[in-house]
Amino acid sequence: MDKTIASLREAVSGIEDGMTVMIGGFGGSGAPIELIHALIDRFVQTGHPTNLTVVNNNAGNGHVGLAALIEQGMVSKLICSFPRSADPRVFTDLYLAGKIELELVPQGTLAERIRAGGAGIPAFYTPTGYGTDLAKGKPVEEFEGRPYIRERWLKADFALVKAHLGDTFGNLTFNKAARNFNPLMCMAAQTTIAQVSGIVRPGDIDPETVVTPGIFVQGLVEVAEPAQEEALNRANAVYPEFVQ
Amino acid sequence: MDKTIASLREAVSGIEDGMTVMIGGFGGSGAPIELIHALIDRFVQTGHPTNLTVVNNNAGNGHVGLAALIEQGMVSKLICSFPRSADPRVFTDLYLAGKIELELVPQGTLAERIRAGGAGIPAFYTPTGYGTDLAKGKPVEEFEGRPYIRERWLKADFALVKAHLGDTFGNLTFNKAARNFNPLMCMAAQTTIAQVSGIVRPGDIDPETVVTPGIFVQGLVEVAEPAQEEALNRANAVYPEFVQ
Amino acid sequence: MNKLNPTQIAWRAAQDIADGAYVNLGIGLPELVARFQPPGRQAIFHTENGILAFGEAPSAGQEDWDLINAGKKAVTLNPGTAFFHHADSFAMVRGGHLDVAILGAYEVAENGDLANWSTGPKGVPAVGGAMDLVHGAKRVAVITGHITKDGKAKLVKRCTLPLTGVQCVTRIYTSLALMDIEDEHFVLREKLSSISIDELQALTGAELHVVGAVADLIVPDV
Amino acid sequence: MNKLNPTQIAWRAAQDIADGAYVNLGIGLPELVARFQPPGRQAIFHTENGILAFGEAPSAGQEDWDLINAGKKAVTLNPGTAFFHHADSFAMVRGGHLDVAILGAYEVAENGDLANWSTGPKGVPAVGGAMDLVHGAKRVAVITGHITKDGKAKLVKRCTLPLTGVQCVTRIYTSLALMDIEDEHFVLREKLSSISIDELQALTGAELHVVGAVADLIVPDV
Repeated sequence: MDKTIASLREAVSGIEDGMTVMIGGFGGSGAPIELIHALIDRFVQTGHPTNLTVVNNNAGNGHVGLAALIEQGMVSKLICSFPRSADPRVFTDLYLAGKIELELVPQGTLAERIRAGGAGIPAFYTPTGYGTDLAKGKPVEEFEGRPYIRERWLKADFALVKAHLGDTFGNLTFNKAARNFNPLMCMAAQTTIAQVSGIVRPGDIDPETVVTPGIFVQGLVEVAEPAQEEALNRANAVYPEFVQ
Repeated sequence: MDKTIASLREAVSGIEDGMTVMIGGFGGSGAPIELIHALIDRFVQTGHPTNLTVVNNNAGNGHVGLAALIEQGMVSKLICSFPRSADPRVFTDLYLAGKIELELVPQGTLAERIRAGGAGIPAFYTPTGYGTDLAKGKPVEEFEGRPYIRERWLKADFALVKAHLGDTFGNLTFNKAARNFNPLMCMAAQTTIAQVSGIVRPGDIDPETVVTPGIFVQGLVEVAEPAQEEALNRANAVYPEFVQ
Repeated sequence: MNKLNPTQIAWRAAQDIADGAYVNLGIGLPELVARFQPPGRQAIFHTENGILAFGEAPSAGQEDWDLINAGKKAVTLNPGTAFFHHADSFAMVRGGHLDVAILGAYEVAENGDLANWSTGPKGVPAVGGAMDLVHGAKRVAVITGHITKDGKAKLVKRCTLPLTGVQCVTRIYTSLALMDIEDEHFVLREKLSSISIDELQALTGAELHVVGAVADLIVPDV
Repeated sequence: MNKLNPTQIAWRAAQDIADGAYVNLGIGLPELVARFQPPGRQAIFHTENGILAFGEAPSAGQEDWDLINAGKKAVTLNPGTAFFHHADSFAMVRGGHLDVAILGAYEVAENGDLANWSTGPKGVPAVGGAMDLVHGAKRVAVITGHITKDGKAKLVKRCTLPLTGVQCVTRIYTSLALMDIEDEHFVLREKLSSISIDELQALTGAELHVVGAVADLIVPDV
């Protein structure tokens, strides 16, 4: 059993029109830029996939990564907690023009809904959002004298995540705060593809330090020196690069 | 800030009559034997604490650890998934005599209820147990055509857990499968006391390998060479040792 | 009567496990399945208490009592092992991440109901992770003797013992036959050549359906 | 009018943080609180994106963009740091494990309602972790200018902007005063000596209650 995928292109080849795709990261930290760009490459060449529902904490920054995916018009709906960034123009313009749908979810509820999707919990109660506009239409129930709202699980067809090391069984480690939503999304998708800085043999990762056990990962692709969204944005990068 | 507690005796001094105490471990693996025995010592000397509700996966084995706590008559109710073991006589006899109450919970539901208690989720839905005797009286709801039952969080006044290393901030690592319920119970108790094989300085545990962040731990006590329940039982140990 | 021994039933069940499958084996008889992975296939075994990809039992005296399986027996590590806590372990179970769970049974009903945790109100009830597994794994199979020691049917129309789960079992490996559960019926797939369908039916508490060919259940001496 | 600058408001808020407290600081103005831990006290700072016990900003050019806070600013590591994923991070928040959350505000009502995430239906709404923090931390405090830039009250009878949480704020640090919320009232605890209670009341959108002594709000030049 070896979950290695030979190329980024192959890694994203199963994503079809209309699918729900979870994309890891918090801002640029832990964002799988190369997987996202591979998906854009496919779209530029084939016109697919499009009409995607994307789950991410944010809505992209600048003109690379998630912002570039949105800029291509591939995303019809975004489920996120914070669609603002240093340069959120791509999303903002489409949203204000009514060309992209937004489901705004409090950050902790977003994390918990994704975990619930991965853990087989179809619904749970949370105090978060009670009495606010974001609770509208959601069932309310009191437990021990305190009101809570009911939230539903969130699942996806694919998760694209960025990890640090992965062994061929799919066991993953992450780098510092680049962990964030990535391990949760690995749990909640039918198919999880992880880009990793290095693919190692089973046994090379200390079993005590595995953060995402391989059962949650279906494919691994090596990107030895991944780009950082912040660095790209500071260099005013745009993806795809404009080719004359 | 240093969460070190000087002695086992002091570590268990806050546990009062009638409290709910979560005790980590799965069988003997990860069971905080020395903390349990310190609690028994206090009971033998003072008659307290008693009338405890204990949450554990099992119901003890032989005459040490949890079994010894039950044998002393300190436990009025046990919440567990599997009250059987190689030598379950202590619990079995009391249960069949109607002297201890049992709340039987499927193992995954037990784990999830404890996590929910720690995570501020008062209730959640699970497929586990639907249509069985253990679902009696629990609300049923259908999601996407499938029936689920609603389960409530589980919280405790104290958690007694066994970890491997702990730094003085309370960050913990565990040894192999001795992890089991321990990290969850750390989250779900008002006060968590961890016995650890070694107390180290902040920074001595790689932040990537912390399993339980210190925010979930209120006190640490060092037990450099902890006993293993299985080894004690193979030696036919009884606690407290019979003193003439 | 000619019948398979428990190890042989386990061998047959092992033949249906695909390469790379994530598998949970119930305590006792199902644990034997791990011994018979077909050549060229590597299954990854999950244990409720927080290990993936554990290995065989250590030799006596080499036990590490922090490294045990759900049956509280000592195991060893294989390359690629991961440790995790109980909530993550049952996220794997409940969340549909296991490919197959193979469990023992007191009774299996033709509608897929399983009873394997309680023999009734007497004694001390204990459930463990069985109720989670039956509603979590993608495929729930049972391995069991075809009848009880005192000759009663274990494959029944409706379970009489307390249920572990409703409509959850899809395949049954017994000492005499292999059956699938489809549309709330036992569908006979394989049987020992030494027993006729009528004889098998007489030992089964609900109707055996035959859809297409019934293959011989052939198992080596193990 | 004599008033505290934002850094001074943050200084005052920092004085109420106990040794060993676990603290979440909102993006922007609240982040300044971390600079002013009183001598001999050590708070542990939590950031939603999965770090406990992080340290100050690195110098320019030394940023590690995998080591950022909830405001997406680069931070550094302190001894005793722990990393964790977002579900564990918000288990800390929602589960009541944080001792205090210090947040900014558009409006705070006398019943403790907070509005700090949306200025109305125009533009792009964004909520982040604020709604989780207000119902999770043991104590929720607000630091804010006492009035808006155009002179309107931020402390009001009822919030007019979309709520972040109901009845969640218990202490407010402003540029002019320190108030607790008790029994759905603003209770004045400290004020600048240069302003009278009547003057302060005129700048406040709901009644200021005085229960016992009102101390001078004394803050160093920071």
